[in-house]
Amino acid sequence: MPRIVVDVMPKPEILDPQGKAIAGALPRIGLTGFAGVRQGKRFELTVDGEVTAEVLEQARHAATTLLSNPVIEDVTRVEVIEEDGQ
Amino acid sequence: MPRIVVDVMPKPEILDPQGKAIAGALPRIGLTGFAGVRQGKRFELTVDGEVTAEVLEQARHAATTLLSNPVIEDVTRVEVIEEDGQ
Amino acid sequence: MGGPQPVASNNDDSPLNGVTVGVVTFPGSLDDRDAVRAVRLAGGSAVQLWHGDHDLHEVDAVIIPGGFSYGDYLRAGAISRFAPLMEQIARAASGGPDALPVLGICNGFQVLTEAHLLPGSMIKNNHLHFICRDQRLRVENAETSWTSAYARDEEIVIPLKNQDGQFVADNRTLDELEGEGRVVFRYVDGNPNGSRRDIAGISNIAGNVVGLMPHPEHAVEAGFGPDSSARGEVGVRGGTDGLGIFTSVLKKLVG
Amino acid sequence: MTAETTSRKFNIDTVANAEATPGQALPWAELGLKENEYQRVEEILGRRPTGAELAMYSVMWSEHCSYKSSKVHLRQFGDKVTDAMKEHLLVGIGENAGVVDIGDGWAVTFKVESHNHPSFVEPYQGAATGVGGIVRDIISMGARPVAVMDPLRFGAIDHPDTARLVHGIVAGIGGYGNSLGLPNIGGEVVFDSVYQGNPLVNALAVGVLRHEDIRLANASGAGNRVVLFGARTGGDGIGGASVLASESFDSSKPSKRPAVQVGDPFAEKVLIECCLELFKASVVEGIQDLGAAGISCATSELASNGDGGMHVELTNVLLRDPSLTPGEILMSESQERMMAVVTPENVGAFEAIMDRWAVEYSWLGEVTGTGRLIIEWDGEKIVDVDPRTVAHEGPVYERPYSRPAWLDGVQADAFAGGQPTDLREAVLELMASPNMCSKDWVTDQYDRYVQGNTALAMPDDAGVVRVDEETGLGVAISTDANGRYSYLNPYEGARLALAEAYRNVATSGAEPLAVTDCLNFGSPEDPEVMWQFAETVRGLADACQELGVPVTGGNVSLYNQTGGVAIHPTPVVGVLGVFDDVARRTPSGWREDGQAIYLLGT
Ligand SMILES: Nc1ncnc2c1ncn2[C@@H]1O[C@H](COP(=O)(O)OP(=O)(O)O)[C@@H](O)[C@H]1O
Repeated sequence: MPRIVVDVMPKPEILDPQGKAIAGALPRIGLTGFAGVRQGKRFELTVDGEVTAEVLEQARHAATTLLSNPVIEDVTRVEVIEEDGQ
Repeated sequence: MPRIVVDVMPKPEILDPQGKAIAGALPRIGLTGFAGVRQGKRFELTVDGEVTAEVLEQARHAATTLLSNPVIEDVTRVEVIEEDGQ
Repeated sequence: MGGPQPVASNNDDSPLNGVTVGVVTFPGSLDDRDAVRAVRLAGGSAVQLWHGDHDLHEVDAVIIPGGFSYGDYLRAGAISRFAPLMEQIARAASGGPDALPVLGICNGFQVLTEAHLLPGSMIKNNHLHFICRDQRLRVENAETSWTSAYARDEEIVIPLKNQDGQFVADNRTLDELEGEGRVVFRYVDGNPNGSRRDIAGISNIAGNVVGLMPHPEHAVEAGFGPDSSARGEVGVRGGTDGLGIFTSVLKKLVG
Repeated sequence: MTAETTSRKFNIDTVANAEATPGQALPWAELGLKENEYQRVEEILGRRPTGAELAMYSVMWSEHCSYKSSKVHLRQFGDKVTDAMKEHLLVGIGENAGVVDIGDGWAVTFKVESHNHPSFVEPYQGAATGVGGIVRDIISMGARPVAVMDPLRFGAIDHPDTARLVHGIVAGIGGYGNSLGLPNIGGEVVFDSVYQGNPLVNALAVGVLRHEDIRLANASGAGNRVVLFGARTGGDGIGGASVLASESFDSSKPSKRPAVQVGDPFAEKVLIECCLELFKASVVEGIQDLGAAGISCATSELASNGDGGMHVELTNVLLRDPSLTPGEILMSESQERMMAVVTPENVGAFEAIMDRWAVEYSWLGEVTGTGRLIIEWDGEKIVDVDPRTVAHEGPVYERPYSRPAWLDGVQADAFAGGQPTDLREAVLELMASPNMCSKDWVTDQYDRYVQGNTALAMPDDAGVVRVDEETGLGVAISTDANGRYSYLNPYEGARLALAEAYRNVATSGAEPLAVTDCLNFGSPEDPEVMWQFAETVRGLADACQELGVPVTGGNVSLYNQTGGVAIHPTPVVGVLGVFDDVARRTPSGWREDGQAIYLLGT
């Protein structure tokens, strides 16, 4: 079944304690190539049938109302993905 | 600065309580086009300098050892993204 | 920290003299001082161990306590597992029944699974909330280093408090755990978080490494424990069913 | 580690520049100052303020930080205190939190604060950072925090927005408090439509310390170093306000400023342990938490409470967002930060403790003997003020107040119904009502066991924690308020709130010793609200005198109103009592069959 992916990231100006904790841990396991980490969410919505314009609109609506908190997060992508694609 | 994105999703056979809760909530706000939802994580690692093969290898290593737990999760993508891209 | 900090000691002529249980503190550990108190109330001596140390300071057993190490923001226990001390613990804990006894409570259990010292993993509670309640458990294996003070199938009541307490593993692993008698604790009177097969705690094959989600160290002192006990009526906050976990390991250590 | 002081290029408004350009217009109104207030700033300085000075005065003279409308009334808490009432007080009103002697060399510090508006905007983070803020107040007194409580008020239970607020706020309080390892030992949950647009999120924290560990927020001893530690400074809490156009960037556009703060309980837990090590090793002279008004507040209060002045280089502040301007850095409300004063000999010991806990810090400057607070940006002077004028000598208003004309009507509107025909049915209905029913659905989301010293928590009327394991010495705390009583009669309502909390503590078996309060009201610019406020303070101060317990600290939250309609006056009162041995505590309710029942009182 086709899937729609929704990516949600903490707004850049907002503190991301999760990313901060990971960024602190990376050098301790010897990975020093990174200047920072942000942790967001990735949702995969499985579509029951064809991905019509209407379904895509529903996904966009879900993204901004339910899947993200607009006060602290941005929806960075709403997109249909191919089977086994990304 | 360039970023490497790492996507991590719950393994298909593992119950995803958050995805399930969202799937239950969608019809309540009138969104009925979806058969299921999975919630995963998206990490953005900012690279301090150029994305060399070695840095990409570090990101892959981080993805499988720290950013995901192979018992319950799959790394579905490790990829350089363009500035402002996805 | 220079060496380990002794924080509790038993009296001089006890057979337990010289036996010490180490309690690990990670940044974000919360129940470390409670675990130290539990060891003392069980009659033993405890020392605090620092996560960044490379030395176990010759402790005879280790407790990895509850809390939110590194905030548990990524996955519970995911970052702590890489602490230098964890390497020492992993090495000392392998090698059969006489290897170092290790107990992981709640976050400590999560650390043990992340470190692959115990199988499976913990995900969010099925109801998605933090839950704090007095929980009834059945002790299904009374032969581990940490459960010998109980009888097989004895029930106990100890507090449960967590957000990511749902134990999951694939069916093959679950069958293996059951088959080898490694399900040590099972939830009774209702599964509080959706854990597979009501599993609350498990052990490794040798039985020296045990992990459980509920908190025995919060049921060791009358007046500050749960309101109930599986052993009958107790006074206000009088439940001490968790004490046996700590006496078990002390008994094992003195032979 | 030290800050990378790559100085960023702003149109820095230096003191010299302010003197040279007296006519330059500044956005004082946008920053919330009134015209008379701005004029006072000019009088104090004898010139126009710089942009950075304006930022400091505007946040420090806000209602929230200066108590300008409430101060004249709050004085009664001090005026109506007798020497006998002060017997157990080690530190009274005015510091971050009061400190009460409980015997055997032990002391406790406790305080209740509000985080109402932020919790309406973003329930989870607003409530979480409310817990974080009150806990830092407790740490900054030198104490280990040992418990929290959370008196909450929400709108109607069936209103469409209530679920968002309730679930977010309860999860936020749990998420932060549970991660800090602080048992939640009580609180309140009240639903009433008057709180629909203004939920009340009050958070109380209590900490314990030895007498010799008391730390105060003052910077003394010229030559002592000033250090900022904990989280980095971001744009948090500055909001979208077009801050200080005069400080805009030369080139790139300024990035957005977040309107809400996000809490990092892990950072705070580490901060607690790290501060306790600092206290134990006696390496800090004075300490102050950073809450509202951030560095503006910490520098001016530390300097003002001390005996000299302070000199700070602002480019040394470690930033999360490198685009912040000096004024924004001074106003930022980023969470999980502390400021301390350290003697030069202790610098090494201080740094060792920071490194052990992996806490970031930067040395900002030093205590001076000049009596001035001087702040520089890359060596250029941008602030030169008498710190008292910022921290303690802000405006004070005697706002007009008058008894509402509608009050007689409301008071006369007595209950007219008769006896319910079916008593059993009526009792069941009462018990099932959202305000009376069991609060397990909330309290089960809070850890009440952690630390192993909780002797009573839900469902008891007072929370009890042990302080000393050897002797059983401990404390009881209860918080209470009844907005509906206060609406009908604010004087009596305040007295009732105190009486109820006092009774809850006394019936648990403890001796009540001290009071903290959080006064939640509408707009002080409305004379009727101001009257409610005045009556409440008068009632509470009188009742404290009658019962012989002093107010040791608290918080005022004004402007809780939507569309011109104020919430009910809601004074939340917390009473602290002491036990020689918590083993003697008495739980609420009957636990065993066969016990006799007596009804005491009138
Ligand atoms: N928000 C809260 N946080 C923690 N404890 C709470 C909260 N609300 C209620 N409680 C606790 O639940 C119990 C019952 O509360 P409540 O029904 O208000 O009692 P009462 O009506 O007797 O004052 C008390 O122990 C109280 O402290």
